[in-house]
Amino acid sequence: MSFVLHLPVLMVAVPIAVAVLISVLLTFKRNIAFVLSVLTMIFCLISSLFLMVKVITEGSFVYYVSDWPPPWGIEIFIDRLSVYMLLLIAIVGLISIIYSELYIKKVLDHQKIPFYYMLVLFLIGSIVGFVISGDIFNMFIFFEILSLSSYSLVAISGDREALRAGFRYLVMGIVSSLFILLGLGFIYSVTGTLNFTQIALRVKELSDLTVIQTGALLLIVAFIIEAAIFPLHVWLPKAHGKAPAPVSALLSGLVIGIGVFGMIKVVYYILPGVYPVSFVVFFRGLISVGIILGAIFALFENDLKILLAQSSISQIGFAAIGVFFFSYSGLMGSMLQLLNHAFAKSALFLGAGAVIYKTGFRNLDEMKGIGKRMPITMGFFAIGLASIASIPMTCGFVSKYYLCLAAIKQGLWGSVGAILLGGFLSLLYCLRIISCIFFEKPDSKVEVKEAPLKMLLPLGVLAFLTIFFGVFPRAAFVLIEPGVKEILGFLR
Amino acid sequence: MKKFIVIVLLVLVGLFLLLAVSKMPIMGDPDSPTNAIATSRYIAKGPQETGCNNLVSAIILNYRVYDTFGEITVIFVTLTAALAILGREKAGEGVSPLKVSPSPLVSTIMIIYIPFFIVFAFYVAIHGFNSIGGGFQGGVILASVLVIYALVFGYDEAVRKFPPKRRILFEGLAPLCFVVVGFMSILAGTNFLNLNFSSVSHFRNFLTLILEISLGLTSGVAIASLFYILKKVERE
Amino acid sequence: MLKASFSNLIYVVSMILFLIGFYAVAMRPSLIKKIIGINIMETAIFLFLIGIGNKKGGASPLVVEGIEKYVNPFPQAMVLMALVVGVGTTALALILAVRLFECENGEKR
Amino acid sequence: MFFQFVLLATIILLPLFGAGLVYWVSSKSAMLRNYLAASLTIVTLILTSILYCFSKGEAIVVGYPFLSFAEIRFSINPMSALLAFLTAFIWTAATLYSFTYLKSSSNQGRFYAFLLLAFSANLGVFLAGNFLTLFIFFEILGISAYPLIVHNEDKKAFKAGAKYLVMVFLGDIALLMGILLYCKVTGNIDFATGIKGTSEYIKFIIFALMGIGFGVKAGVIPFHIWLPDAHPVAPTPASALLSGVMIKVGVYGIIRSLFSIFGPEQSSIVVGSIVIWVGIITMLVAVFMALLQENAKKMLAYHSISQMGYIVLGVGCAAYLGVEGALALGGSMYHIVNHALFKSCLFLTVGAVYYRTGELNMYKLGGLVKKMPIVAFCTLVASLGISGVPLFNGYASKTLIHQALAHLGHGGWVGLVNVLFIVTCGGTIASFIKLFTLVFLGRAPKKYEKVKDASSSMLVGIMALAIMVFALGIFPGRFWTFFILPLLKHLGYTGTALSSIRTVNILTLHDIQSLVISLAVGIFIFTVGTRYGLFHLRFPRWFGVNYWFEQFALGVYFLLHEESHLIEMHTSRATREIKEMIAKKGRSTEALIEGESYVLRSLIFISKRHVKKIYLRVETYIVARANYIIKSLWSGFLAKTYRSLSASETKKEFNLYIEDLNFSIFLILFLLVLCFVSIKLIG
Repeated sequence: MSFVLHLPVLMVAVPIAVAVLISVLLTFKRNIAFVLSVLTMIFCLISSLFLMVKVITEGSFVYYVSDWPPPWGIEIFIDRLSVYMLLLIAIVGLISIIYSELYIKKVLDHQKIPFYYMLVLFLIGSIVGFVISGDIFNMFIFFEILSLSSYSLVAISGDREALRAGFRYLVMGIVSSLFILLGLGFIYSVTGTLNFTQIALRVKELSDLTVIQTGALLLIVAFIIEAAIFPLHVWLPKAHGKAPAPVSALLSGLVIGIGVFGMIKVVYYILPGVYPVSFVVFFRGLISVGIILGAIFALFENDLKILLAQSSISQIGFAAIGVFFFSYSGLMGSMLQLLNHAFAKSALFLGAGAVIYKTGFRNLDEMKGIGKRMPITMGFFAIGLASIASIPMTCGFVSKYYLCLAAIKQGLWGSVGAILLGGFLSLLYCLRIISCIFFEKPDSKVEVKEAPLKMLLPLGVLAFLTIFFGVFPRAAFVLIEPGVKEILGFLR
Repeated sequence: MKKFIVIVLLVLVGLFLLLAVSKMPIMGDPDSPTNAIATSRYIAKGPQETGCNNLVSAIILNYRVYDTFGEITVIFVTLTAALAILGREKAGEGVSPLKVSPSPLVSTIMIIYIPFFIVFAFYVAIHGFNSIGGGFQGGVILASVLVIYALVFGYDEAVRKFPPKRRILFEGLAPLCFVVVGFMSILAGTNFLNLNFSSVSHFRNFLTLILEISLGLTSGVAIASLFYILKKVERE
Repeated sequence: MLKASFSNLIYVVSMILFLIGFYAVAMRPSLIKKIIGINIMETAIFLFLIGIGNKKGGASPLVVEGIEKYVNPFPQAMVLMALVVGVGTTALALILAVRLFECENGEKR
Repeated sequence: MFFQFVLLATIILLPLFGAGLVYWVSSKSAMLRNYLAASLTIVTLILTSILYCFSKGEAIVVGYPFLSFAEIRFSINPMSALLAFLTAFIWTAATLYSFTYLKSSSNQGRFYAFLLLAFSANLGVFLAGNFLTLFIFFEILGISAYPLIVHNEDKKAFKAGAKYLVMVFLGDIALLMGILLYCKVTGNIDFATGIKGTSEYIKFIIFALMGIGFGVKAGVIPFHIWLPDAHPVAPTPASALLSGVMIKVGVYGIIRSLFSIFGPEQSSIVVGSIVIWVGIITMLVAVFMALLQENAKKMLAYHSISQMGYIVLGVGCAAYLGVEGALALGGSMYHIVNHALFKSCLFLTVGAVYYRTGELNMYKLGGLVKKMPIVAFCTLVASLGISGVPLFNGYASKTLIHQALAHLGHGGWVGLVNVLFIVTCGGTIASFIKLFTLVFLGRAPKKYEKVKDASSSMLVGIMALAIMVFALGIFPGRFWTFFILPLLKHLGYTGTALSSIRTVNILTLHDIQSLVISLAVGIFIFTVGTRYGLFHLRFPRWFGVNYWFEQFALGVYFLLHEESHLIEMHTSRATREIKEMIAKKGRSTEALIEGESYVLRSLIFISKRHVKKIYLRVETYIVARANYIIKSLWSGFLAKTYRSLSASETKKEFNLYIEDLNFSIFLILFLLVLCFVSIKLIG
């Protein structure tokens, strides 16, 4: 089983290498990009499954890249939560790549297609690198790759709106990565190391926390931008709405979730317990406002994809608020919400993409009664909506249940109100979409048929997973329950 | 009004940052945590463990070579993004020869100097082991050569001399080299990207050299490619 | 605070530089100037990092016989890598800005 | 144990997967779909009757692990088995009925699929073994009823459906909150017989939250507003199920939560009296509203609310009396069963009339007794049932609840409750005399010459229910001993409390007396009402709860929506109404009746036309003023913030884009400062 130890780092290296390989092979063969990326993602999926077995049986482990021990070399830190994230990444990545084939052919020029796959592979590789990294500077490097590939994926179609969205995302993203660099400088200056565990050890010996707090704050603000939490969500609606559908699925399902995971890393792994109460309260308030406002924005939006993007703001707020409860239930809810958002929101974007692929409709007004024309596609779409609206027997319900329970257990009534109101508003906008899609009488006389199987299958898998984890959430608990308990141990 | 608000906010941020700065250890203090840790290994054992007298090279090519791998990927991602958004430049299409032909003095000097520049670039790249220099620095010199060539002899001429097909291999060289070395180290039974996996110490130096050169080539050619691609837009 | 700041003058300067860059990003209407502002911020951080690695009387981290005291090489390596990353981000920003400029102008015609 | 688990799983999963199957089949063949739906419900009915055999002794609990501290748990006990059987029975009848009724309707596949889904969820609620499971199935039930309500897909249906869902979602939030608090207090979410060791205050809050959640579903006033809209617009089989079974889920939940929080021993007089008053107000107001309706289905919907009031009243008595309250609770449970039977039967008969004549307005029907004798007979049976006439089932349960009222004491408010109870009974009787005479007696209009009796598949459903109404009326004692007593035992009543009510005499002199009084009251109301046209009275809009809910929703909408065309809409509507009012001097017509929101109009109209005019003027003025203020606020500060925050579509210019970009950077800066401030505030 010793090869399993190398798998995390190979999950970073292989997608990147394959992407580079595609560019080299491009001169000989143009169509190879899709096949190679699917194979890579299958490799990632299989290795994350191996890793899952490994961490379940033997617990978390560290891996020294280049065999240099922590303060000098780079450490990779693989615990249950990161393996959990890896699984999500592999599944959603594989699904969106499979889905991309037809969609991208229709949306992009054929010269851009191989570059699209390359960028997606870079994105996947860098997300993996970011998640498993145990060193802040390494995290910064992968964060950069991640952001650069997301900016360019947003802007890839080259039309004006996409470019504007991409540029805005880029400016905010660069500022956020500079914050990481600055914060890392502060942390490095007082601890002398960039390794997570070592920093956590050194911080306990420090008498004055000002510098560390400044560093932590800069890191958190950077991840707030990346996770699109209110009020720094401004880049998100356009960026996710204007990108090609599979890209929106990846960005909305994974990348902003990765922002929250980055926050978890800062708050629990790197600098546990340096945050004053006022700061935590402030953050909870901020996120609560974001939850409600995002849902309200979504309620009055007409463009389906932008609506979904607006709802991402609200949904990612749910994931983020659990981080700042500092309790078992809160973190469980947060992790489950990441899962819910990865599957359900990806399914939604892919479903919206299927409609765009078949009809070119983007606005909700045009889609009246489309559920009657393409019932299976829209049925899967509805399952995604159900999960976003936290209807029982989908994983959205489980996550919000945990979050609410955590808030009630600590007596944080403001957060409870925000979560419940956010849930209610999500129900309302989901209802609006559903009643428009399924119950209104279709306007247009255009004959619309079911999406092709290659798009339907990925959607179906996501919908199935959403339901599966709603009915058997224990399947996810195998990884996250011990993982959450482990990182709560860091606080002490 | 807006200006005023932004300035006030910036001043506030600045005050908080200055507060943090004032609590930081005094600069240049030999006992500060950063220096203490660095001294204990990088400076004390660096040359023996990595074979590089240049400690910066030792860090980026051995202790933290994984970061360097990520970082060369950044360059490649940028290039990919440029290609995806702007498209590869095409030689000879819609050629408009330079409006002002280069002065013979400049062109002659350039023709004489360019080989030396290239040699210098490789020198800097290779010599990064033991003295000032390194792969990136060499790469930047290489890129500047390519850029100057385009500026002096015209864009089309440059693209004809260094066509995209030939550049592609160089652009992808470094990431592939890193991954191959990584695989080799895994196959040899050590961790990913361990350059010390062989007991023969020269082999380690050889690998470092290869990585250094590939870094130089890739960064140089990729930056030049970026320049060409941006230049293409300007022409259109 | 003032005294401590004075002894860490380079840090203070780099912070001010950082804020200047920030101002450019926040207020300048030109996209290119925004990108320049980003670069100023980057440079400020590099200065900051190099300052952290400084050691009084230390030689540059190039091992030569007879010298015992070297500055910390790690921030320098970090800056080197961040520099290259900065090149990448700047390039991408320029690419997007150029394309955006094209689009906006194309619309006007 | 394993057998029970399989049985339960089959009962709940069979309709669930059947729903998907039916949807799939419906695109292939309508015939096959109908057979499939029928056979699925019948098989489930048989399985639930098998289930009942296991429910005699201790509750059997099966489940599978779901969350880290709770499982999805089902329990087989007398209460849940009885209600599950009832559900399956009525569902079967309604499904059989709907084959003919929906023959020419579109989207039948969806209807049957969601009918089965709701069936599964309903069974799940009744068989749930803890609050989490209860909540899960409760919410699925609430959502799966939506497609049934909006089945016709017209504007009215959408409006009713939206109102229904909003109310149900709000209720769900309250319920979830209550359940989570329960979880916090007790540490688990199992049903219990009373929480121990917490203050009354917290217990009351938990019960209030849960009560609101379940009360919305049960249609308890003031959360009933969705019900009179939603039940009439649904297709008849669906409204029969909505009224007959689905709102029972709410009452079941109230009983469950009451007994889990307080239990029979720790009953609270305060809670009891609140519940009693809620029940009595519900039954009285709803019966009053029912009398004023012209639409037969709407009248039945109001009667459903009123009958829920009876049940809630019984539950309140049980809470008030504590250990002694077994009789009241038994009466309530009995009434749940009875109401399910006769109300479904009534909806189905009215639906049959509608199917043949295409008319729901009672005043336009008449003389159908000769054309549709069997339907008329069944309507009569069910009407007698709901009116509480001996030999029909309603009598027994109403009498039990009335007897329980007597245990509360005498004089004071109890006397008032007693009087109100009898008045309500009278109102119910009057209302059903009205229904029967208007629809079936009298002279038939000419266009209904060729009306035939309902088709056989409809009649099967109707008659099955009518027979049950009759059967339960003849053998109330058997039913009491076999079904209700084990149930009470399960809920935590112990030996002494139970032994005293082993046999109950429901034909005492006192009961007959009150029956006669209420009959007299009913006949009096009916005669006076028809003579003086009191049934056509309408109240002003602000009189109803609905109006305030709507105003609140509109206000929120104003606040949030930038382009409020609604202001113009609202003002123009008011002026139009004034014009209409002046134009028409006579009685109110259908044009003005839109639910209870346009209420009491005619009353004022008869007395003082000017008052009405001034009222509308003032209202228009105030609304316009308020809207103007809101709008000016909005278009100034709020709209700007909203637009810049939500990256709205209106900004096209590049300069504005740059402004947005600058704004986003400014936000980063702003947040940074806030964070720094917050971090330095204390620590």
